[in-house]
Parts: sequence; structure tokens; C-alpha cells
Amino acid sequence: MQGFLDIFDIYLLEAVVNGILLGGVLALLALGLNLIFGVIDVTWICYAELVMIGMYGMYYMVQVFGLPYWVAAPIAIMLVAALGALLHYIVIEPLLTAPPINQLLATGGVLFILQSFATVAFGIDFRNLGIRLPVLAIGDMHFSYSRLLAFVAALLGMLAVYFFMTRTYTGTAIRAISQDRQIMSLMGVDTRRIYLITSALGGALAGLAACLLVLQYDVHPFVGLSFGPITFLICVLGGLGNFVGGFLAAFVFAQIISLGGLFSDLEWGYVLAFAFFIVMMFIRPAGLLARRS
Amino acid sequence: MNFRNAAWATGLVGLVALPFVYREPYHLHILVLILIWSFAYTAWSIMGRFGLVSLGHGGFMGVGAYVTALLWNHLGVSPWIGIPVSMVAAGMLALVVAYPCFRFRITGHYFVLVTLALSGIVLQVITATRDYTGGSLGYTPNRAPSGKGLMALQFDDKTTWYLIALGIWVLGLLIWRWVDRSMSRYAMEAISEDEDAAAAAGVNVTAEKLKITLISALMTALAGALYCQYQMFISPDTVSGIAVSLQMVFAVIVGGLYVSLGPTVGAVITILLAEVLRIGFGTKAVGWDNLVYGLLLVIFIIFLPKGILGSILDRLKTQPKPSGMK
Amino acid sequence: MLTVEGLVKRFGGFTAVNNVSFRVEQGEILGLIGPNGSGKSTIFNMLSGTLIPTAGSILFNGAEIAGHAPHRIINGGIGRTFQIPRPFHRLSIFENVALAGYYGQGRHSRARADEAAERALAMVGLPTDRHASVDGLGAAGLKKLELAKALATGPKLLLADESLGGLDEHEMDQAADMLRKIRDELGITIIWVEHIMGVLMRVVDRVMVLDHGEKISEGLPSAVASDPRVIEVYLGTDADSSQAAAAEARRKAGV
Amino acid sequence: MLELKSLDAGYGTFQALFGINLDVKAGEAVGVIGPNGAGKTTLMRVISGLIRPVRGSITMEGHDVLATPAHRIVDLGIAHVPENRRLFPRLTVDDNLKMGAYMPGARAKYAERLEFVFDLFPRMKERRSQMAGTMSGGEQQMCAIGRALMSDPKLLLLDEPSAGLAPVVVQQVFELVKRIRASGLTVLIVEQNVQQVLKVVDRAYLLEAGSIRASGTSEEMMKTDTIKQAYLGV
Amino acid sequence: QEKKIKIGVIYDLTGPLAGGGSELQYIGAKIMLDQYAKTGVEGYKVEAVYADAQSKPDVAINEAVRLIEQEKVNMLLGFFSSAQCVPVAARVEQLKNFMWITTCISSAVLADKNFKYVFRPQASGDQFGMMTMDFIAQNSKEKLGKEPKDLRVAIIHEDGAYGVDVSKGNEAGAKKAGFNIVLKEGYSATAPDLSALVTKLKRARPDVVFHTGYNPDITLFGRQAREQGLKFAALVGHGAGYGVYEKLKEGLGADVNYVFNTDPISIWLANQKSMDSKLPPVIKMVGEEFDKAKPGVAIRSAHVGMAASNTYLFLTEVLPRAIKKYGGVDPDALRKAALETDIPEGGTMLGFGVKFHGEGTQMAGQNERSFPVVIQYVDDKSYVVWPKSQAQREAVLPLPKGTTFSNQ
Ligand SMILES: Nc1ncnc2c1ncn2[C@@H]1O[C@H](COP(=O)(O)OP(=O)(O)OP(=O)(O)O)[C@@H](O)[C@H]1O
Ligand SMILES: Nc1ncnc2c1ncn2[C@@H]1O[C@H](COP(=O)(O)OP(=O)(O)OP(=O)(O)O)[C@@H](O)[C@H]1O
Ligand SMILES: [Mg+2]
Ligand SMILES: [Mg+2]
Repeated sequence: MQGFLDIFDIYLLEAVVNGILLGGVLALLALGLNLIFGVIDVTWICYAELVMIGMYGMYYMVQVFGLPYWVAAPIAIMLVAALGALLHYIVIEPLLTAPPINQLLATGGVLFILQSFATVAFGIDFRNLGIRLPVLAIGDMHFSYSRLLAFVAALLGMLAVYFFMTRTYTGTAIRAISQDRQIMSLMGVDTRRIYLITSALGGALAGLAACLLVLQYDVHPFVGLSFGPITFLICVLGGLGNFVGGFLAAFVFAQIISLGGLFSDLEWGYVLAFAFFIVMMFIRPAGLLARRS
Repeated sequence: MNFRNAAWATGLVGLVALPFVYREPYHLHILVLILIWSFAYTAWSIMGRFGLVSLGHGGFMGVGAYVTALLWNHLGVSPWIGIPVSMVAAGMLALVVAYPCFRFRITGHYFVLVTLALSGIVLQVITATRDYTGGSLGYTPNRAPSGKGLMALQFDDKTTWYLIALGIWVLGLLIWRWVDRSMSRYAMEAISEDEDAAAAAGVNVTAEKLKITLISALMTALAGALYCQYQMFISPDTVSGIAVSLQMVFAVIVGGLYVSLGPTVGAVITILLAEVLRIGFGTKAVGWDNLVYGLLLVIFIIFLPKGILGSILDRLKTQPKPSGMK
Repeated sequence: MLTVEGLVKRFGGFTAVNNVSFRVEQGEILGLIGPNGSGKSTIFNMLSGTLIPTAGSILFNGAEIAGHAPHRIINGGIGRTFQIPRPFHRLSIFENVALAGYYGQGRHSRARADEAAERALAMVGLPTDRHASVDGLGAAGLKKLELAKALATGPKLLLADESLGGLDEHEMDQAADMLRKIRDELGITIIWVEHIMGVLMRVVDRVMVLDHGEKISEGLPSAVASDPRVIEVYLGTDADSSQAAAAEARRKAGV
Repeated sequence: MLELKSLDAGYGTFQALFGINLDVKAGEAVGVIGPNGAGKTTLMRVISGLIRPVRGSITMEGHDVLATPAHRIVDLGIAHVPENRRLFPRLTVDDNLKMGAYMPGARAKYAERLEFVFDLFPRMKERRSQMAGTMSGGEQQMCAIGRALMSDPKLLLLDEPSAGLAPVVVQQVFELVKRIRASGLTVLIVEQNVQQVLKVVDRAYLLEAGSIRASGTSEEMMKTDTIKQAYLGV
Repeated sequence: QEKKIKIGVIYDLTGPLAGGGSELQYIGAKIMLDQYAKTGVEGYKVEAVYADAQSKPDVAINEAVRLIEQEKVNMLLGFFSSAQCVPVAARVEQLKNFMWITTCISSAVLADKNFKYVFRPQASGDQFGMMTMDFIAQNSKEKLGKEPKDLRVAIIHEDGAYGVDVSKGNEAGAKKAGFNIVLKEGYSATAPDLSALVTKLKRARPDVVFHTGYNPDITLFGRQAREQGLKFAALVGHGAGYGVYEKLKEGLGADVNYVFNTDPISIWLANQKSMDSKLPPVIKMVGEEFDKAKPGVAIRSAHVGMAASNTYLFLTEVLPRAIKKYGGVDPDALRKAALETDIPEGGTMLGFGVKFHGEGTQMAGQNERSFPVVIQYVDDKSYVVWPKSQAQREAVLPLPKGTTFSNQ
């Protein structure tokens, strides 16, 4: 009994809090993908690679060109936004009427391109911004400011996107576009423009994630592999296009990884998270927050 | 005997004869790999062509390869028994995941991601149980004592492997054709368009989907086991996981999803392309091979959305057929 | 042949079908009418197994079929059409129907399937050419295809959902004749959902009216057409359609 | 107001409309009737820019419609209620209506238009936050018409508004058409329900196999044998 | 016919391993091969064919087969990752070619395989693990003030071939030294989060953390350890990521001070006094060439020298003997020449001697005289602190008070 109670120590609390902070990071990553994949129903398998490019952008601006972080960040966001728009314009648009699997394949090709572009252009070295933010200590528990920052950004980003999507005309049009593309022009909507706006916005969110991730992670051409799959799972677990659900799902995933890692080996934490996803798909296929029909 | 069958027969005879006249070992090696992967890709396409886009096939392949090798190394079970066992294991895994999917109508994106999680799990489990599987260091089947090669399904001779791979590849095509000509194809086409309407035509939707999934998973596991026996080495990254699953999707779509030789063409093109680009660029222009590879993938898919073979056949079909051919 | 008792279907908090009971006799054509969203298609969906009833029983030839999988019910002899045609575009017209012939009859035989397909196509007047594409069919053709698919499953009971919607007058008459022919020649019992009263009333033996998921009226066409409640919620007071319907029903009753 | 001249249109290699000449004057209600597959829907689609014609011209109050990008045609005052309603099923009624007022010109008048639509269809006000896809067929039809009205159009194109609706609702829909007209809108309506539609329109065109077979006032049209012939395919 | 030896060289130039050190190894080997391509060896031209394994085992296999069967190379040289060495060694043995491994330290590559044609002059992974444990054990009482049995140690590692192998050596060494192992755990090098691991470490309160990993995960671990307030007396790394000081410094900043690293010695740190006198000029040459290839690197990585030294060893010892004594460069001649190598300590740039375990032994093909060294990074310089014979200064142990991780 004593042994059992032993697990309820300060470290458990720390793991829970760290899970929440990791959740912030994952939620931030899932935000843009949810917009693209969940709302306009376009598959960007290379989403995490856009984040990678953004991280390189930050690295070069801050480390190589010596720009202050706060100046570099908006530029990086715009850079990735432009990349997102470009991706849409060149790759997705010709495939809008093709089966989704073709989009998956084409953006998979882009994934290769971005990875090897990074290899060719930036080299295979691991790069690091070298900015170390202070640490927040409460008793024996310590928390990362950079994660706190990511958490806050994810929260604000989620709210901003949510209100944008529900309150504005453009947001409503973005939500409508996947439901009936042809009829949009009858509403006076220029579908190409909506797609470009959404792609740029999705890219900008990827850029935002990049700015905050670069504070915590090394950049290298393959950094996307750490985040890609799990981001997709989060979008689905939260319910496609459901921003609040996606936010929540990120935390659930992060908790499983964090607590699973605390009680067992780190690796089994991931097995658990994947298995949890599969089971949840059977129980709540429409997402965590969906009412059962 | 019509023209098509004659062409097939000649082609096949030519392929069987090939290793006896052409003996460049490295090229044979690549050919064997192409044949084994073609078989795996064909297996994937049997599901994929009906809209069941699975990213779990890396998992099935991993199970096929690892179960066979583990049984041989730890229990001394011959692959002749081990392979069927591994196929059954992969089949059961497929059923366990697919049955609820089909029952609860998990389709489209959701199905893709559930199966993606599955291959993620298989990869992680192989890595985490490294005391048995060697983890990411990979795993090597024990060498059979000399003279026991047949029993252990281990051959040093490339020609033997070539013929085995060729046989399996033909088997894959035959299964593809069998499915294509069966009523199951109609049923699956119907299901992929509209499950309710298919059910209203009397189709047992869940059972038909499971059947196709099972066939596909069994074939994939067989491919994994053979890959292991041929390479005498497997590692989580080469036979399991999301990357392998994606590789299957790429090859099949590039080749052509709806034609029997599409996956084969896809295998030939993707494998040769990767080899040629890597060797071509060599160490002079590091990283460029994948850049070009990705670029070509994107171009293929934008300009030949039905895959290379599929698009070529389409084009031939719209042209008037020369007379005398049927 | 069909006995439905206390059928209920809820979607979340919403009750689409509320405690509906009715019987269908061998060889009759029962008309099922009611306002949009009154639960007609939902009842069809439950009879054909597409939806699982929340409560109630469905006895078909004495056997309980409520909640059975659709393919079992189809094999057992209930065929259905969909309100909005749902053809399989990747199959030819013939293959569409042959599929239903193969799986729908329970016994999987290719020869029987082809034969059933040919018969069904001939019955509805579609070409039996094996390669004709579905995409060439207009609205009327698609409705016919729906019927042919249902017929190929060899039903004893046919559930026809709005077979006339979107058809022009000429084609409507053709379709109505076809339903009657199906009953008369093949001896298939039919439940028919339709909004075009002029045609429906001419063909059916009996009518049942739903409103908000509940049965509000049932009986001979003439009686139902003059039921004030039916007029209020469904037929409308001063329109041609109800007058035509009533006239049609009277004429029929008179015959 | 709207004028079509020798218009040819189709899908790919398939030609669906042959040399159509048609005009609608301000304040009029004009019907287009014809058997299945005659090309009625195609005609509506060409006017609202969903498909581009091969030949011919379309002018709306002197503006060249064909020179206008599809998504700007609404700005010319043309609103289209498409066949089968085509609502955004997973948007609420409110959001669907909002989409109708997407054009900057309409946004400014959003509140006013909304009131107008709710006035016309009180049912829509009750169902504001319901997902459009879950409403009954008649309700969806109202929503579709309401959505088109949100753009404050001068010309309303209605494609088979009564299809699949219960008789009582069909009556309501035709009532609606009358009321919409009364509010000063011009209406071009396609209907299968010939008897009914001829009662609400001033003039009608009979379309058959892609060509205009007959036209005239509704009284004239009611008499012509051409209609019978067209439908019977004689 | 022209006399020449054709050498197939395989390293990872792309993919995650490239940045993990494989590219540096490639540069080291290439410097040496280029040098001898100019002069030739005993009248034989030296021709190298390079290939990129792309950090993937299947590509490594394909390239090995291609080089042997297509390019008809006389031997293979190189290999960074053990996951590639294992299958390739088996292939080479089967094809009766010759393989000279410059890196791939996993014991599993050779253990119980009884290869005839595969040789590794390099120390093996468990030697790494054992060496560091030995180092700590010898210092436990004196510097950490604890009996070995009271010393709490944690072993963490990335779960790839390299990390697993070293950790096995760590574990064996710790058991031998009688340490109290409070945690041993692997994690994926691509894991996006290690905070759970850090929390577990905090709970386990180790005195010494033994870590094996690549750069991204080391950085992540270092940052999360700092952010979560992990404290210990020493952090001991084992090659790979810990061998690339530039990246460590970039990722960890000042926290990299006093970190230990176990690796074959960097040739620039090796004790040149006790070394064969013909070697220092070679070391200088390698340094100059490296600076040309990669200008502006503060501490030249041990990876470069490792490959350079091992390649040099082959070109100056094994190859001449094979040609002179056994009449050529066929695999059997190379093999016999390799087996006869007998170099005393100090005979290589890496400080150690060379003598291969012979056929029939458990580690056939492994250099029995190789050993890694423990170095410590102090103020952007690295010093060998162990073994005593190579040590340049006393180890700073435990972490001085006031440093981020210090538990003093
Ligand atoms: N899957 C579902 N989820 C939620 N509500 C549903 C579902 N299917 C049907 N409904 C609701 O149930 C009610 C009955 O629908 P049903 O389709 O049976 O009507 P109907 O009588 O066929 O109408 P119509 O004449 O317009 O075809 C409607 O209000 C509809 O919105
Ligand atoms: N998207 C399309 N692609 C190809 N052909 C089409 C398409 N839509 C309609 N057609 C064809 O164009 C012709 C005219 O169709 P249209 O929909 O305009 O007819 P309609 O008069 O509206 O018929 P209905 O009364 O059935 O709605 C038909 O032959 C039809 O098959
Ligand atoms: Mg209905
Ligand atoms: Mg139409």
C-alpha cells in the first residue's frame, strides 16, 4: 500500500505539469494542421517540414545575421506563410479534384524535397539558437519558460483562430469551402483566394510553432519526423476542424506520453499513446468532444 | 490464344530465363528486391484500389519478418512453418484493428490514421523489446548449418532467390487478377463509393472489407518474411513503421493503382530511380538525389494522376486500336 | 407479410420515428406519405437494416428482423431503393444490377446474378448492354436503375422511396405503371413513399400518413385524402395537388 | 434586364444548349420548363457563371456577364438557388445565410437583409443555430432561397424549388415566389411542376433537347400542344 | 594490367547519422585516402569509391553489394552505424570480400560471429561503457567521497544500436564496480520530449549520469534537465553527440563545462611524446587538411582522427604487408596481413596498439589493444583525464559549486 501511495509524490505532479506544457507545444503544432487538414480537408503530409524550414529561418536570422529574436519571429512567420501559399499554388491546386491519396503522395514528395533541400542548403549539422530562457522554480518543481511561452501562444492562437473562423466572413467561407467547393462562386467567393488565404494562414501557424520550437529543439533536416505523425493523430483525436478539441487532444496525448514515461519506459509511453488513439477512434470516431450519435 | 496471353507467356519465359543468361550479380540483387517489393506493393494495392488507404502495412510487413526470424532464432522453427505462422499473426493483427474499424464505419482520413498508429505501434514495440528483437540494431536470422539451407530457406545463390521472388511476384499478380475478376471487386468498388447502397444490394460490407484486408495483410507479411530471408537482416526501419507504409503508397500511386502491373511499375521506377539518382549523384552532390526524387514524385502525381502505367494505358485506350488485335 | 410494432428511432435527443405500428399484406401496394422530415425514409432505413431501431419489432413473414444487418435483410427478401439515387459510378449499369443479383439473393452464383440482372433491366426498360456507363443516365434513368437493383435482389417486399422525385410528367406516368407491373407480374409487395399525390393515389391500395414521426392516418386513398388532419399537415387546402389527389382517389374508389 | 443571345454551352465535348435566345425584363417572373435532361439546369448555371458557354453573349443590365469572373457575377445582382439546394450541410442556418451575404456590398446591409429573410421565413429564425444538413427538405429549400436573397439581388434564379417537397410545402414555395416577386425582384424559375409554375410566372420558355421550342405568356403556353409533345417525346 | 587496390568507402552523408558524426568520419578517411592516392602503396595505385548510406541500413546493404559486385572493389572501408555494420559484415563475409571498420563500435557487430574477413581496429561499445565506469570507480572514494556501493548511477541512452551497446557496457561495468544503478533507460533519439525521463532522474537522485546520445537529444536532455532542476555530481557522455563539441556548446551553452566524454582519443590530444615519432607529422597534416575542408571549427572532433588513424593504419600496415608478403590485395592476402599486425601501445595516432583477436575467438576481428579515453571539456578546451597513461590533467570532479547541475 505504502509502495502504491509512493507514486503520488511531487514528481508525479511535476510530470503532470510537464505533460501540460508539452501539450502546449503539441497543440501549437496541431493548430495550423487542423486548419488545413481538418477544415479545408487538404492533406499536408509535409506540415512538420514547413515547421522545420521555419526553424531554420529563425536560426539563420538570429544566429547568422544577428537579428533580435522578436524581429526575426515575424519574418519567419511570414516566410512560412508564403511557403504555405506556394505549396498550395503549385502542388495542391492542380490536385484539388483528385482523390485525397494523390494529395498525400504529392505533399509526400514535397516532404522529401524539403528534407533534402535543408540537407543541401543548410547541411546536416544540428543547429541551435543558443537562447536559454530562465527557469521557473516552485519548490522542487521546475518548469520551462520556453514551454510556458509555447503554451500561452497555443492558447492565444487557438482562441484567435477560433474567433476568426466563427466570427468573420472569411472564416465562415473557409469552413464552407470543403463542404461544397463548386457552389462557392454563387456566394461571390473567389475559391482560389480562400484557399490561398487558408494555406498562408496554415503556414503562418506552422511558422509560429517554428519560432517557439526553435527555443527548445535543435534544428536539423529530419526534425519533422519527431512531430509529423503525432500532429496528425492529434487533429483527428480532437475532431477534424475542431480547434478546442484539437487543443484538448494535444494535452491528452502529452499526458499519456508524460505519465506513461514516468511509470514505464519512455518508449512505452508512445505505444500507449498510439494504442489510446486507436481505441478512441472506435469509441469516439468524431473526436473527443463530439456528442455520441 | 490471343495476343495478350501470348505476350504474357513470352514475357514470363523471358523473365525465368533471365538469370541464366544475364549474370551481373548486383543487377540481379536489385531485381530480386524489386520483385519482392513489387509483391508487397501489389498486396497494398489490393486494398488501396478500393479506397482502403492503409498506412499500417509497414506493421504487417514487420510482423511477417520479425515473427519468422524470431521463431527461427529462438525456437529453431523452420521458416517453412514460421512464415505461415507469421502470416497468421499479421492476419490476426489486421483483423483486430480492421474489424472495429469496419464495424464502426471508420473510413477515409480516419482509417488512414488508425492504420498509421498501428504501424507506429509495431515499430515502437520492435524497438522497445530489444532484448529479443535487437531493437534498432536490427536482427539477423541465424545462419543455417551447411546443407540445411533449404530447410532454413536460406540460399547463397542469387538465381535461386530470383526464381523464388519471381514466383511470388507472379503469385501476387494472379491474386490481383483473381480479385479483379471476382464479384468481390464489384462489391468493393460499390463499398468504396457508398457503403449503405452496397449493403442495400445485399453486400455484407464488413465481411467483404475484412476479406480484402486479410488477403492484403497476409501477402504483405509474406513479403516481409521473404525480404528477411533474402537480406538475412531486418531492422525496424527497413521493414516496419510509417516510412515503409508511405513507401508502399508512393510506389503504387506512381505506378498506377488500378492496373495489375501498376505496383510493379511503381516498384521498378521508385527503386531504380532511387538507385540511379543515388549512384548518379554519388557523394559529389550529397542530398540532391532525394531532392530530385521528391521533385519527380510531385511532377508525376500532378501530370500523371492515374500513375505512370495507368495514364499510359488510358492514352492507348483512347487511341483507335489497330485492326487485327483483340 | 410485414408486421411492425411500436417502432421508434431517436437521433440523439430527437425522435424521428415515434411508436409506429402497421401491417402490410401480401401483394398490396401501400402508399406512405407525410411532410418532409416526418420519418418516412427513416422507417425504410430501419426496415432495410440501414438503421437500427431504438425500440420496436419488425416481423417479416413471421421472423423478427429488427436490428439485423442490411445484407441479411436483403437476402431475406426485402429490397429497397434510395430517395436520392445512389448508383455505383465505377461499375457499368449492368454490373450495378448484377452485383445486387449476386449478393442480394444470398446464394452467390454468377450465372444467376447475370440472369437476374437481365430480367430486372428488361423490367424497368434499361439497356442490358454490359458496358453501358452509369454516367449516361439522366434523372429518370437513375431512378430506373435504383428499381432494377432492388428487383435483382429478388425481393418479396419492395421499399420504393420517392421513385418519381424530379421526373417530368411523362416519365412519372411510366414509373407508376412500372410499379404496378412489378406487383402484378412479379407478385412483389410494395411500400411506396411519394410526394406526387396525383400519381401515387392512382396506384396504391392503401395509404399511411406520418407526421413528426407518428402515424396520423391510415386507410383507403379516398378516405385519407379527405382526412382534415392530412389536408392540414400535408396536402394543403387550396392547391391543385390535393384536389387532384382527392379527385384521383375518388375516381379510383368509384371504379 | 437579362439578355441571352445565341448561346451554346455544354460539358466537355457534350453540347447541352444550342443557340439559346432569352430575355427577362425587370420586374418580370419568367419560367423555363421542359422534360428531364432538356438543359434547364445548364441554362441556369451558365447565367450564374458556374459553367462558361462556348458561344453567345449574356448581358445583365448592360453589363457583359461573360466578361465578369464567376465570383463577381453576384455583384451584378444575380443570385442562384441551385438544383438540390446545395446548402453547406455542416454550417448552421446562420452561417449559411452569412455566406449569402459574403460580397462586400451585401455585408454592409447584413442586418437589414437578415431581417427581410426572417420575415419571409420565420421558420429560419427558429432554426438559426441548427446545422443546415439536418433540416427537413422544405426547410432546406427555404434556407437556400434565403441564402440567395441575402445578397440583395435584382434577379433570382430558382432551379426546381419544389422538387421532393410535400404538397403543402410546394404550395408554400409557390406562395413564396409570388411574395418575392411582390417585393420587386425579378425571377427566372425552372420547374417540372408545369401547371403550378405557369400560375406564378408572366411568361415561359419551353426548352427541349437544348433548344427553345416555344415561348409566350403563361396563358399561351398553357394552351400549346407543343408542351404535350415535348414531354411525350413525339 | 595496372596494379591497384580499389577501396569502397561507405559513410552516411545524409540523414540523421550524417550530422551525428558520420560525415566527420568520412572527411577523416578521405583525407588519408587522398593522401595515398597521390603516392600509391608499394607500387599499387589506391583508388577509393565513395558511397552515401543515407543513414539507412538497407541503403548501406545495397551500396555494399553494389561496390563489391558491380564496382568490383577489393575491400570495404568505413561505416559509422552499427545497424549498418551488422548486415554488411554478414554480406561481406558471405561474398568473401574484406571489410575494415573504422567506427561502428557495437560489440554485436563481431561478437560470436567468428568472421574471417572483417576487422575493427576500433574499441568496442562495451569497452566504452566499461572504461567510463572504471574511471568513476577509481575516483569514487577520493573525489566523490562515497564507497562504490553507495554511489548512485543512472544510465540513459538513445535506443539505437550505438546507445544500447554502450549502455550494456555501462551496466556491466557498473555491476563490476559494485555501483548502485538507480535508473537505466533508453529513449528514441527523435522523441519530442524527455521531461518524463528527467523527472525520473530527479526522483532517482543519481550521483553520476552516464549518457549516450546524438546531438538533438543531448541538447533536449540538457535543456530539460536544466529547466527541471536536475542535479548531479558528474555527467559522462560516450562519443557520438558528446564528441561534437561545437554542437554541444551551441545547445548547452556554459552547461557544457566539465562534461566528460568517452571516445577514442582525439588525435590532436593524444600524448605525442609516447607516440611513434613518425606519427605527429601525419596528425599535423590531417589537421591542416581538415581545416581546409571545414574551416573555423574550435575543437576538432575526435571523429575525424578516428577515421583518419584507422585508415592510416590500414594503408601503412596491412596493405603493404599484404602486397609484399602475400602477393596482392585479394581478401585472403589482406586478411593474413591484418592478422599479423602487432603494434604496441603508442603505435597509432589514437594512442593504442593493434593486435586482432584471431579466428575462433569470441571477438574475432576485434583489436584487443584498443581503448578509448575519457576527456573532459573545460573552458572550451578538452583534456584527457583517463586512463592515467594518457591523462593531461586531473579530472574536475564533482561539478564545482555554482555550476548549473551541481549537487554540491
Ligand atoms: N442520421 C440522422 N441524424 C440526425 N437526424 C436525422 C438523421 N436521419 C434523419 N434525421 C432526421 O429525422 C427526421 C426524419 O427524416 P426522414 O429522412 O425519415 O424524413 P422523410 O419523411 O423521408 O422526409 P422527406 O420527405 O423530406 O424525404 C428528419 O428531421 C431528419 O432531419
Ligand atoms: N456535369 C455534367 N457533365 C456532363 N453532362 C452533364 C452534366 N450535367 C448535365 N449534363 C447533361 O446535360 C444535359 C442537360 O442537363 P440539365 O441538367 O441541364 O437538364 P435539366 O433540364 O435540368 O434536367 P432535369 O429536369 O433532370 O433537372 C443532360 O443530357 C445531362 O445528362
Ligand atoms: Mg425521405
Ligand atoms: Mg435540372
